[in-house]
This record gives sequence, C-alpha cells and structure tokens, in this order.
Amino acid sequence: MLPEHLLLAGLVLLIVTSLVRGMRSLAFPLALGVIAAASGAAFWLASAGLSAEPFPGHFVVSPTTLMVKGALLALALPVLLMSRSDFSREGLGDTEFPTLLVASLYGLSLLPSAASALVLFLGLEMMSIPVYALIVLAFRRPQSAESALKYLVLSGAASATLLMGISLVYGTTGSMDLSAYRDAILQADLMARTGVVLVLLALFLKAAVVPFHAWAPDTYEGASVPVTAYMATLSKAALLVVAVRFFDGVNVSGSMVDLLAVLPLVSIVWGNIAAIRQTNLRRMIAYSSIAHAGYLFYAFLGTSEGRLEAVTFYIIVYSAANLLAFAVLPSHTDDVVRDRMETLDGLFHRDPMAASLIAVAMLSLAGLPPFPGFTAKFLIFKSVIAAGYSTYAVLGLVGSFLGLYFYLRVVQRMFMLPSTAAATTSVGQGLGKAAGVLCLAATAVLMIVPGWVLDRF
Amino acid sequence: MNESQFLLAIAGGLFTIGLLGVVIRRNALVMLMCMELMLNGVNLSLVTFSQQRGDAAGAVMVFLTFVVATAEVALAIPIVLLLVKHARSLDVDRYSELKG
Amino acid sequence: MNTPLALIALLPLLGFLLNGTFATALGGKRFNNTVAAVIACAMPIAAFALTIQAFLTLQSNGYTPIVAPLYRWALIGEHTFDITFYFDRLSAIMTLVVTGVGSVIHIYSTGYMHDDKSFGRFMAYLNLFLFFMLLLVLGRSMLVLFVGWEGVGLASYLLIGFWFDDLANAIAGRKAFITNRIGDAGFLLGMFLLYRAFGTLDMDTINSAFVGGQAAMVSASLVGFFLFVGATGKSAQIPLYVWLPDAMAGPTPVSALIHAATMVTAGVYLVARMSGLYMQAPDASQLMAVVGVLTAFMAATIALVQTDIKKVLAYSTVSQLGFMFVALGVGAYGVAIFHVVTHAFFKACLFLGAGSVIHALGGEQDIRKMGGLRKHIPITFWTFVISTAAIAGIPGLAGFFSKDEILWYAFASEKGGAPWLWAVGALTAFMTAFYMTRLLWLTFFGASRMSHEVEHHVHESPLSMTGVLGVLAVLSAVGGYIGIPHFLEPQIPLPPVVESLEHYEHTLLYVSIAIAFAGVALAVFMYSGPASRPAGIARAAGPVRVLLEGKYFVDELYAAVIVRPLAWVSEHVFLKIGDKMLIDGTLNGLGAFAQRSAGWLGRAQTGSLQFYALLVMVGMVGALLWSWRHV
Amino acid sequence: MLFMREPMRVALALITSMSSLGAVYGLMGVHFIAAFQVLIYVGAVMVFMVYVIMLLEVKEAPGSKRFSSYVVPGVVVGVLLMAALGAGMLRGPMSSGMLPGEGSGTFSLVEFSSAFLTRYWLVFELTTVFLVGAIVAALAVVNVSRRKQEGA
Amino acid sequence: MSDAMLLNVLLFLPLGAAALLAFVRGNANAVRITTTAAMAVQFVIAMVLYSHFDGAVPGLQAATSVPWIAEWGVSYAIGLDGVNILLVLLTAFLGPLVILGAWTAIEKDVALFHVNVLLLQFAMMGAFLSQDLFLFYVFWEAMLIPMFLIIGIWGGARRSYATVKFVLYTAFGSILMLAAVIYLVWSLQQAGGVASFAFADLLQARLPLDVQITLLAAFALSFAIKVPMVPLHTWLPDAHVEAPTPGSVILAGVLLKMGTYGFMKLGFPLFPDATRLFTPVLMSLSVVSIVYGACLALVQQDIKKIIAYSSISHLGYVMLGLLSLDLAGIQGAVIQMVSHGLVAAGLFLLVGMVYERGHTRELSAYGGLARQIPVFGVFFIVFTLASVGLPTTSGFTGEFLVLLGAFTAAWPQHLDGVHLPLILSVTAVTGVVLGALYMLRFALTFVFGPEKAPHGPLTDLTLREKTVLGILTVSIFALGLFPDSALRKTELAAKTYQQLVSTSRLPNDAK
Repeated sequence: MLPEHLLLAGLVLLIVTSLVRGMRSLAFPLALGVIAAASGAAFWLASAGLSAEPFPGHFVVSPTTLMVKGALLALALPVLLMSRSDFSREGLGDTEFPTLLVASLYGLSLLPSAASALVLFLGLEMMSIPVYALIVLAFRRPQSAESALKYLVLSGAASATLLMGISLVYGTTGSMDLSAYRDAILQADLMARTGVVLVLLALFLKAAVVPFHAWAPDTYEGASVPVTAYMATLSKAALLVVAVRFFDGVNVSGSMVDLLAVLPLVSIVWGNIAAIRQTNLRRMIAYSSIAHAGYLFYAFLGTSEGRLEAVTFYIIVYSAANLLAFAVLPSHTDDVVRDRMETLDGLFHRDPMAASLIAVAMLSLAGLPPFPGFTAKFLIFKSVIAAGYSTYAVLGLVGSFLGLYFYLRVVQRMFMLPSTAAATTSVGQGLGKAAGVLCLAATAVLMIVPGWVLDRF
Repeated sequence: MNESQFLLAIAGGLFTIGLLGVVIRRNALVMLMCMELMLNGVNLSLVTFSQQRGDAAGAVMVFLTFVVATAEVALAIPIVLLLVKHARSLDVDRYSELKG
Repeated sequence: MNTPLALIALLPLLGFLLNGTFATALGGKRFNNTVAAVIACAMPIAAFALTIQAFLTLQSNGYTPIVAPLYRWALIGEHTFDITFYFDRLSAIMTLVVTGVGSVIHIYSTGYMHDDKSFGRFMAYLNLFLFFMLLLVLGRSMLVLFVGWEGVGLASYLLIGFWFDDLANAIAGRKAFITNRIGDAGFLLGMFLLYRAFGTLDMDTINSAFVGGQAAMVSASLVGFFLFVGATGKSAQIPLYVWLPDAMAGPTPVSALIHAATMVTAGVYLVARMSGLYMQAPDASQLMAVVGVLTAFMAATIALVQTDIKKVLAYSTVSQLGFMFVALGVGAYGVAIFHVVTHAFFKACLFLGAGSVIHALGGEQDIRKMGGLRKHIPITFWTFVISTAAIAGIPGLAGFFSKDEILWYAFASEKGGAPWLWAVGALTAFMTAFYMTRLLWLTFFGASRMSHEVEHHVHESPLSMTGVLGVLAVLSAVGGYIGIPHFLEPQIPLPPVVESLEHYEHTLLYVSIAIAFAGVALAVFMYSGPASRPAGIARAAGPVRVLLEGKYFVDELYAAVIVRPLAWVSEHVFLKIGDKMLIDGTLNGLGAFAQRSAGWLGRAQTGSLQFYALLVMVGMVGALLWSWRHV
Repeated sequence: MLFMREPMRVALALITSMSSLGAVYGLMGVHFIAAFQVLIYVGAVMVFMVYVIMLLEVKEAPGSKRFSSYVVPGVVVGVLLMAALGAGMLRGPMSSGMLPGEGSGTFSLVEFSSAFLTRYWLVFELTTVFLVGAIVAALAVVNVSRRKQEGA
Repeated sequence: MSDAMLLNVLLFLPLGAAALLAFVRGNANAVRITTTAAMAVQFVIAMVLYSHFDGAVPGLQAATSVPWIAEWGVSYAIGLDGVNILLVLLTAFLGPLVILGAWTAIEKDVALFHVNVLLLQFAMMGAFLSQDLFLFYVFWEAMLIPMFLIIGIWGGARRSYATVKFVLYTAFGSILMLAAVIYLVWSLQQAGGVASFAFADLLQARLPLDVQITLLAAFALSFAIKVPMVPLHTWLPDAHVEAPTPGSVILAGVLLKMGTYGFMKLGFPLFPDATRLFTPVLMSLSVVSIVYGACLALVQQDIKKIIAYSSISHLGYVMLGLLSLDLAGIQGAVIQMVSHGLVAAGLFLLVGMVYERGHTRELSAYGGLARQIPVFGVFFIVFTLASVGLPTTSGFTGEFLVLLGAFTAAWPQHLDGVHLPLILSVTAVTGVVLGALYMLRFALTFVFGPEKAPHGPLTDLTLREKTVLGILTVSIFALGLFPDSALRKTELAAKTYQQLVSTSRLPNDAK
C-alpha cells in the first residue's frame, strides 16, 4: 500500500508545516508533490502488475484497483492547483486546504482496495470528514456554514443508514467481508434484502441520486469553487467505486433492477430539467452531477464484468470535464458574483482560452461527440442494452437529451452574448489555467485513444 | 419474539426515532443528538448480531462507530457554533437561504 | 457527314454566347450594335445555308434519313440516352422554315429594335431561341426534343419579358412559362411511358415499333394523350392557350418568330413526328380533332372583337393552330405540316406588318386609333393585304390550299373525319376572313383616327424591315404551290378518304371559296360604311359581346379555380396551420413545458434541511417496500 | 426526546437512553462495549454537548415552534419506516433467536482485544489516522470561527 | 503518395488548418487566405482522387482501416466508394467557394469563424468518408457543434431560437439513432459472436423483421430530420434565415445531403425488409415534401426562406429516387444531391451578396435588380432556372432521372384501379410545375419589374463574386450537359444499393 504510505507521510509533514510558521508556504508544493508521487506510485505498481493481499480480508491490491487509485489521485492534482485562487492568503487555508485534501485523499485511496466493510466504512468517513471542514474553510459567504451543516447532517444520516445496512447483512451472512454481499444481494431473504437496499440507499444519498439529492445543490453553492469541484468529482467518484466494490461480481436482478433503473432514471430527468432554469453556475453543475450520478448507477444494470471499466472510465471523463470547467472559471473577489451565470456572458471576448476550455467541458458533459463524454455514455448504455434493458437505455438517452439544452446555454452565453463583467485577474489564475490544461490533456487523450485507456482497466 | 428480536426491534426503533428527530425538530443541536441516537440504534443491532455469531467483527465495527460518532460531533459542534455566530439562533429553518 | 447537322444547331448557340457575353452588361457591352447585328444575323443565315446543303445531301441519297450522333448524354443500365441529330423529310421542312423565317426575322429585328437600349441582349435571345428550336426539330431522341422544347419555352419567357421594367410584361412571360410547364409535365409522363415500354426515346424506333404493332405493352392512346397535353401547352390549345395572347407583350419580331411562325407549331411537329404512334391511337386523335376545332372556333370568336392589332393576330394564330390539330386529329399529318409552313409565311408577314405599323405610329397598337394608313406606309400596306388575303383563304394564295385540304380531310378522312368537324371549321374560316378583313380595313382604310402629333411623323419603315415584308409577302402568295403533303407522303402517308364522300371534293372547294369571299364582303360592308353600323350590331349582340370581349373569362376562371386556391391553401393551411401551429406549436409547447417543470423542480428545492430529510425518509420507505416485491 | 422543548432536557434524555443501552450491553455480556458506551458517549460526547448547550444559552422566543413544519408527514412516514425496518429485521433467517451464551457466543475482553490487535490491527491503525484527520479538520473549523471573530 | 494516404490528408487537412488558425492570429485577410488555401488544396486532392477513382471496381478504394477502440470492434475506417465519391468532391469543391464568395460577409471574430468552418468541413468529410458506424456517428454529431456556433455567433436577430431549435431537433434524432446503433451492433454480436461497427460487416446482418422495423424507425428519424423531410423540417427555414451567408451555403450545399446520404449508405441497405415494407409510407412522405415544400416556398416573403423551402422540395426528389429502387432513380438521386448542392449554394451566395448590399431579406424591398445590377441579374436567372430544373442544367439531369426512375418503377403491368406508387410518381411530376411557379414568383419582382432598392443604389458584383458564381455556373452546366462521366463513377454503387435493398435479409430460420 505504497500510495497510502506516501499520503500518510505527506499528511504528517503537512501538519508539521502548518505548525511551523516559516514553512507555511511549503505546504502547497509539498502537497502537490505528495499527491503526484502517490498517483505516480499507484500507476507504477499497476504497470508492474502488482497484485497482493497485505491484509487478508481487509485490503487487497490488484493492477486494476491501483489504476483506479492512481487515476483518482491524479484527478486530485487539478483540484489542488485551482485551490490557490481561493486558498492562498495567510491563514485563509493556505496550509489547511492541502492538509485536509491529503487527509481526505488518504481515505479515498483506501476505498478501491477495501475488502471488508470495516475498512470501507472507515475510508468513507475518512474521506468525508475533512470535506465538512473544507466547506466552511473558505467561508467566503455566510451560507457556507449552512451548506456544511446540510451536508453533515444528511451524510451523517447516510453513514448511519450504511451502517444499518452493513449490520443487517452482517446479521444474515455473519461476515464483514465485501464478498459476503455477493450472496446477500442474490439472497431472497427479507433481512438480507433490507440490508442491501439500505446500503444502496446510503450510497444513493451520498452520491445525490433523486430523491436523496436535495443536499447537493445547496452544498455545492455554499462551498467554494475548489471544494465544490472536489465534491462533485472525486468524492462522487469514490462513492461509485465503493458501490462497484459492494456489487462486485453480481448481475442484479428482480426488484434491485427496479431500484437501480428507476431512481437513476428519475435523477437523470430531474437533474437535467431542474438545471435548465439555474442562474447560478455551481448549482447548475450540482444538478448536472445529479443527472450524471444517474448515468453512473445505470452502469450497475449491466453485467459485473464491464462494470468497473465503465464506471471508472465514466467518472474519469466526467471528472476531467468538471474540473476543466472549474479550473478556468474566471475568478472574482466576490464569490457570489463569481458564481453567477451572467459573469460568463461574452467570456470569449475577455478570455478566449477560458471560454473555449469551458465550452469543451460543457460539450463533453453533454455527451456530444467527438468529446469523451460521448464515449463514456456510449459505454454505459452499451452495457445496459447488452444486459437486455433496452427500454431503460432509450429512456435514459432521451433523458440525457434533455440535458443538452442547459449545457448549450452556457456555450451560448460565453460566445454569443456581449461581454458584461470586466476582466478580473487574481492570484492563482495561472495555476488554474495549468490545471485546466492538465484536464484538457486528459480529455484529449480520452478522446483520441479511448481504446488505449479502456485497456488499462 | 425472543430476546434478540426484541433488541433488534429496539435498534430499529432508535434508528427511526433518530431519523424522525432530524426531520421534525428545528433545533440544530437536537438534530445532532438525534443523529447520535441513530448511530446508537445501529450499534445495538451490531452488538446483537455479533453476539449471536460470537464474532468480533461486529464489535469492532461498533468500536469504529464510536470513533466516527465522536469525530462527527467534534466537527459538527464548531460548525453549529459558526452558524449561531452568524444568526443568533439554533433554529435550522433560519438557515434555508440556499434553495431553488 | 455529321458536322453540318450539329453545326446548324450550334451556330446560333455560338451567336448567343458571343452576343450574350460581349454585347450585354455581362461583358460590359464590348460590341456595338452593328457588330452584334452582324453576328446575330450571320449565324441563322449560315445555318440556313447549311440546312439547304443538308437537304441536298438528303435528296441525293434518296431521302434516307441522316443520323448524326453527337455524344452520349447518359447510360442507365443498358439504356442509353444519346444526343443524336436526325434529318429526314419532316425535319428538313421544319428546319428550312425555322432557319429561313428565322433569318429574315433576325434581319427585320435589326431594324425594328435598333434604338432599344438592350439591342445586344435581344439579338442574343433570338439566337438562343433559334438554337433550341433547331434542337427541337433536329433531335432524334425525345430527350433532345424535350431539351429544345423547354429551351424555346425559356427563350419565349425571356423575350416576352424583354421589357421587364414594366411588370406586366414580366408577368406575361411568367404566365407563358408556367402554362408551358404544365404541358411539359404531361410530355414528361408520355416520355416516361414510352421509355418504360421501349427502353429508348429515339422517336424513329418508337414509331416503327408502333407501326410494326409490337407495342402491346403500353396503350398508345394514353401516351398519345400525355404527349397531346404537352402539345396543348406549347401550341396554345384549349385549355392551355391562355398564355399566347398575353405573350404579345413581347417585341413584335418575337411575336412573329416565336408566337406565330415556329415555336407554337412545335406541338404540331411533335404529333406529326409521332404519327406512327397516333395512327394506333384513335381515341387520342379524336380528342385532338375535337379540341382543335373548338380552339379554332373559340379563338376566332374572340378575335372578332379584339381592338389590339397584335391581339387580333394572336387569337387568329390560336385559331389557325386549332386548324392544324384538326388535321392531325383526322390523320392528315402532312396537311398539318403544310399549314404550318404556309401559316409561318403569312402570319409572320402579318405580324411583321403589324410591327411596321406600330413602329410607324410610335408604339400605338389600338386599331381604333388608326385608319387610312395605306397612303402613309404603302409597302407595309400591300404586304399586309396579300397576307390577309392568304389567311382569309382567297384562292391562289398559300392559305387557301392548306386550309382547304384541312377542311376536306376533316370532312372525309376515314380516320375520324366528320361533317360536323367540317361545318365548325368552315364557320371558323368564315369568321377568319371576316375579322382579318376588319383588321385590315380599320388599320389602312377609311378616315384617319390618329391624334395629330402621331399622324405628323408617321413614316415608312427602313429597308431592313420592308424588304423582309416583301419576301414574306411573296412566300405567302406562292407558298401554297409547294406540295408538302405529297412530299411527305412516302414518310407520313395521308389518310384514306371515305369513297362514298369522294365526289363531294369539288363542292366543298367551291363552298369554302364562297365562305372566304363572304367573310371579306361582310367585313367590308360593315366597316366601310358609317361607324353606327358595327355599333348597332354590337348593341344587338349584347351579352354575347360581353362574353367575347371578356374572352369567355377563362383567365378569371383559372384564377378563381386554381391560382388563388393554391396560394390560399399554402398560406393558411400549410404555413399557418401546418408549420406554425401544428409542428412548431408542439415543439415550442414542449420547450415551454420543460421550462415550467424546471420551475416546479426548483421550487421543490425549498432549502429546508428537514424537508430534505423527509425526502430521504420517504425514499427509504418507498425503496424498502418496493424492494420486497420479489422476495 | 422528540417532544421536549429544551435542548438540555433532550440531552439528558439521550444520556439516559445511552446509559441504559450501556446497561443492556453489560447484560449481554459485552462489558467492554458497555464500558466504551458509557465512557465515550456519556463521558465525552454528551458532556461536550451539554457544555455547548450551556455555552450558547440562546433565548428561544417562547412562542417559537418546537417542531418543523413537516411534523405530520414526518411522523407518518416515520411510523411506516419503523414498520418497514422492523419487518425487515425481524423476519430474518435467524429468527430462531439464539440467546446470548449459546454457541461460541460471548467472548471476553481478552479475546476481543487479541482479535482486535491481530486480525483487525489494520483497522486499528486506520482509526488512529482517521482521528488525526478528524482533529485537523476540527482545528481548521475552529480556526475559521476564530478568524471570523477577528474579522468581526 | 498512395491514394489511401492522400485520402487521409484530404480528411485531416482542414483540422490542421484550423489548429494553425487557432494559434496563428493574423489579420482578417491573412486568416481568410489561409483558409481558402487549405480548402483549395483539399479540392485539388479531391480532384486527384476523383480522377483515380475507378467506377468499375466494386468495393472501397483508397481505403484505410486501423483499430481504434479494439475491444468494441470500433475502427478508424475511411474510404471512397461510388456513393460518397461525388459528395466528397462536392464538399471539397464548395469549401473554397464558400470562403471566397462570402469573403466580406463576416467581419466579427474572423479567426474563430474560419476555425469553425474548417472544423465543420472536417466533420462533414469525415461523415462522408467513414466506413465504420461508430466513426460515422461521431462525425455525424460533431457537425452540430461548429454549425451551432456559426449560426449562433454570426447569425441574425433570432439566432438563439434558431440554433437551439436546430441542435435540439437534430440531436433528438441522433439520440434515438444512437440507441439503435448500440442495439444493432449488440444484436449482431449476439448472433455472430464478434462485435464490429464496420459497414461491411453490418451490411451482412440478418435481423428479424420487427427488429429491422424498430431500428429503421430510429435511423430514419435521425436521417429524415437532417434531410429534412416533412413534417420534420421546421428547423431548416429558421436555421437558414438566421445563419450567415457561408453558414447557409454550407448548410444547403453539403449538410442537407447528410440525411439522404445516410439513407442511401445505411438506413435502407441495413434494413432491407423493413425498408421495402415501409416504402409506401416513406415515398408518400417524400412526395409530400416535394409538394409541401414547393407550396410553402410559394408564399414566403423572406428570400432566404424561399430557397430553404425549395431545398425541402428538391431533397424530396432525392428520397423519391432512392426509394424507387430503379437504377435511373437511384442514379438520378445521386446527381440530384450534387446538383442541389451546387444550385442551392449558388442561390444562397447570391442572396447573401444582395443582403450585404441591401441589409434586408424582405422580398418586397427589392425590385428590378436585373436593371440595377445586371450581372447579378444574369447569374440569378441562371441559378433560378437550374433550380427549376431546366434542361442543360444539372437540376434537369437529377429531376429527370429521378422522375423517370420513379415512374417506370411504379407503372404497373396492367392499370387496375388505384395504384399508390403511380399516383405518387405522377404527383411528383407536378412538382416540376410548382418548382417553376415559386422560383419564377421569386424572380418576378426580385430581378424584374420596376427598380427598387432598400436604401440607395446597389453596386454590381465584384470580380471575386463573379468568379465564384462563374465557377459554379460552369459546374452546373457541366453536370447538366455531360452527366455521364459522373454516372460512370456511381453506377456500380447504385446497382449495389439496389441489390442490397431489394434482396431480403431476414434470419435464415425465419424463412
């Protein structure tokens, strides 16, 4: 578990830096290095084909899990890079943000290789606890606390639900191993079923699937841009990885299908429609992320072989696009103003590069070819149809069609409206651009050689 | 209705009451306590099962729950404090500015 | 050997390209009028010469048709569409007429249009017309014929609307084009049927196939009908004749060349060319005869009351074309062609004469404002007299022979000849004599009704015009002695005559002579006397006069039945209801619905934490209960 | 505790229920859990709670509503949920309720801790890491509030 | 350099040029010249490939195929065949003319505009060339985005509405098509074991009738929207009216061919039995399009709308020809596609030139243009007549062959009672009359009649404009007078299409 060790070391060092006055400025580069190293290590181990079970029944590593780990960690880099625009000033999270991020990432990196509910739960909490802090950290606006509270309460409820589910499954199967769920899901036993459903619902709740989505828009809006980016992409991604772990090796059937088809479908439609009217960027992204959660859970209708591949590919594409959009978002001293759609009006005339990158992101999120968002969607719906749920696939596609409108609205605003706000530059723009380019490169790779990427999983 | 079932029933009840509390109470602190209550329910059921199985895993999980619960409270309280600073009230309904 | 044929058609095209490019605004008017005139006239004359040469060749090798393939237009599967020229007795006659009359009219135009600001454009158009007309008569395949067929339509469209600054002219041009298009649609259908039956469009092949009787696959009558629809368009027969009178909006030489001498006879040529088919199509032939005679009669009646010099001639053209179709209908194809030729001579002469009159009067066309012109413009007068006599059927002149033969076959042909056809025809001939004499009299005799400044500078036209008039007058005098029917006999046999009727031939001859003189006499009697005389008769006619002066209100009828309903349906049903209301309405409605539901969902996001928690609870209960369905 | 107005009362009620739970654990023979229950919850968490409650003795206007506006639907759904969960948990396979003590049932603190440090020591480690993270987070939040005060 | 290599260059040239423009920001003219140069080179390459293309050889030519997403059986496969060769040539031919013809039409964000045009060119080429369903779909959809931007940024007043309508319309069709594509490939994988998106493999597919019908419906919806066929056409007038001149030209010139091309290349050959089953319906729709489009063109007051609706009518002929399953009809359809590309492009260029001078699209605002700006008048009449389908113009070749094919195919051995195909083909012939009606109505007050101009006298065409229109005119007459060389290239493909669609491909067990 080399990456984890690296992160842990990094965490300790970061704490040290935050304590020692003179070293505060080191925090950011240090975190950057650590995360890069960790993800690099993960990739390296994966390519080395390492597969081992350092802690039987708790923690397993295989090339695939390492790849996922590496990818997720790599996606954290842009988050960190773009954070400078909000968290650069002394005492305003210049050390806290990196520290908390690394702490959260540590938990996140446990998830792909967790083999027991214990580790899984722990990792999950370890990932989300720092996020509560991150939300309030910027405190650019009074609502941050409110959004933090909403997130905390509801995800606390989610944890409780998850635990309840776990305990029920434990009750029926008598084991905390994730392998136990394979039987539990297939069992026609009431308690087992209840447990599994509770677990699933907890995941839905954390991943913001209708009707458990309500916290997302408020939280995303209240949090600062980098944190929103982190929540919308990485924590959601981790959630999906967890889900894959739970449903590993199971082809869902019966009423589970209904749950996994109907609720995601509803959230696809709900998210895409509700986003139409949004005048607030992060809120819109939140709704779009609700819809995307829907697509992602659609993947679980498919057979278990392709599932990890489909989900991972999708979340990578989706996260890359989201991060791309957030990274180059023009910064503004007032977070509320920055969040308004109007600030995007005529962006192309102020900052062509940013506008173009955001446009790419939006179109990729909309799933329009040739952007990778399409390939990802294609992969998901391919697996759904292959599993024989053509009707659900068609409905889902039509739902995704609804989403086209508001993504295009953003493009229209940036390219087709006269510029309103004046160009504002602030600290960290450069790094933001760097992050954007990073994501763009990722997107390009995913667009041009999707086959190569897919073969890695 | 044997003993373990009775315990489980209680566990479920606690869980539900906790959730219900989140729904129907306005006071932020009360809400937090209700969440604790939910976790307690879970713990109870975990312990019950682990007892039946005679297996430590459940107990370990309970241990984790303790830790997590503590951490959550430790984090929730300052946040609530922030809120209160902002608008001198614990009434959650005051904090519904983010919507739409 | 094949070069001349192609050249005959291509020379005028060359003229068109040269003048069209360099004598118009397109090339910045590099040619002055003289150059343009020389080029424009040289081409048709050269073509005429080539035609004569070709004709001699034809004669020399015993009238075996000359076939001159040019290139392959398209190859579909095993069926080829070739661009091939074909020169036999029929096309020889037509080509001679077209190039001959065409040439002289070109010369005439150089005088007539000399002062026009778009002289070059005019000559270019004339050449273009000639090119297409020659394609029409020289083509072997119906495809080539059709190319010419539509091409002449185009040329006529452009020339009718030549003075397009006046919208009325442009509208007249459009009317001509559209009406012709309707006919062309029928033509196309007939062509398709033939293609389907024979896999080729070469007319000689098709004819021989029909004559040989191996054409069971397709009903000749149907094809005949479709082609006749085409002919009615081009040759101004009922119901599509309406465009021709309006076509007089064009310059007079155009009326002479296109709307009298050549283009309008294309329909006649087509039927004669497909005679082999029509011989097998009695129904279609019958229809043709009836339509022809009705057209002749109707047009003649309208001509009785027209006061515009060109309109009178226009309706008489329609009427004469009717005669030709009668001939075709009763199987006397050669006779029809004969009348085409003679008609080309005298009608061209008449039109050009009218043109000369108009030219002399500086644009005045109303015969009520003329009179007594014979002293001022004698040459025009005399040529006009001759050609009028010719069309009226005065014995010895061209019109007499051809019209008489038509009437005879209408009476006695075994192929659908009938006494009533003859009767109507004779009546029409009488009217023709009458209204032509009326025209002549009102224009040239009696006292002058011209305003003084007009009368002041009335002048004879230049030689380029009067010379042409002379030539045509001579032709309309002697044209009748060319025995065209008998020349065509070996190719297109004349129909047999019912024996029982043969002995009527001379009787009918005298009768028609009498008719001609009667018509002339009546007209002279009416218009030489005091003006009260015709006025009285007009009063007596009452409603009939209204009907005639209203041209039977056919235009109004078409407008009410076809044109306006079409526009109305398109506007109110298709556009307003179909596009705007049904389709776009639905789509915009859906869009609005999405917006509204977005609003609803937004309101569901109350911001209240408890509500969210409640949602969670509801979801949990629902999910749990649902999930037990299959347990 | 759902119906008491004063947060403090609620807290006390919670404490009671927790300690009684501890008692139950004790009865079931898992003494160490009972110990934890009492120590951590009652000892730490709730004390903290109570402290905070006392700290911000916010004057709730007497007329202020105790319940949110969703009390009615909440209760209804709550009852349903309780029914659902109850059904789900009771109609399990192990309804042949094995009383504590049967089978390999109870195990002493020794067994537990040995197991904990052998089979589950990873979890143990992670817990520590987790706590570190939590502390950092808590500190961060506290910092924020402190900064707010400075700013104010 | 081998033909295959050349083809790849042909495809990627615009992309390269776009990249160049994106980074090299010169002044407006530099951008325009670069674009034109790139397009011109592309056209030259296209000409070379066209001349090398041998119509007598069956199958693909100058083909490239390399695996792209191996595990799905997706490959980057492009190539020339009789179906796309003419359209590729058309696309490459119009490219430079569009830029030249609308040189001054775009003054705002010139670089961005030309980048978009080049991307659009790339996408369209790709769609025509691709021989792999996935690749085709990607290009097919990729066309949306540049067009969306072109209309949306440089468009008219109601551009926002028009763009959204355009994109949503088209995307809706594509979404269902996507489902169909996935299902098709998956079901083939079920049957044959191996997944493949290659046209060649898909055209072997044997599908039960109900499946064929469902899939055809999805494909047809998507293609019919692009064509567009009534009643899915209402996006076109709006898009055309709002689009800037070059946008309209490309839209009418090339983009509309996508739909008919899709039908000919995929829609019908993939599902022959369903196609034959639904031929009456589709045929009726195409005839309705012919008549309906013509009628609507008859009552428009906006000069761009007239041409837009005329496009609907003209593409109805293409569909009719394709559905007639008669060699003449199919060949005619192909020619008609190219012809409409040339004619509509010319007309939109002309309208654009007038718009640049008069700044309004109201028909009633103009009059007697032939007198005011004679050269313009000449070209306008030429293109009008070509659109009317007058012999010797390309329009005639297309319409004549289509109608010939449709009619001969529809005529029964013995006339007995009502016979739908016959009625349809006869109705289609009336389209010839209607075509003349609306185009001449357009010409009547526009170029003829008393002189009228919105504000101030108009200036006649510049040399540049004359050149562009001249080239187009020549091509129109070339295709009208000597279509055979083109027909030679496409005949084999037409026969293949005919044979594919007319032979049943139900599963063996089903028979």
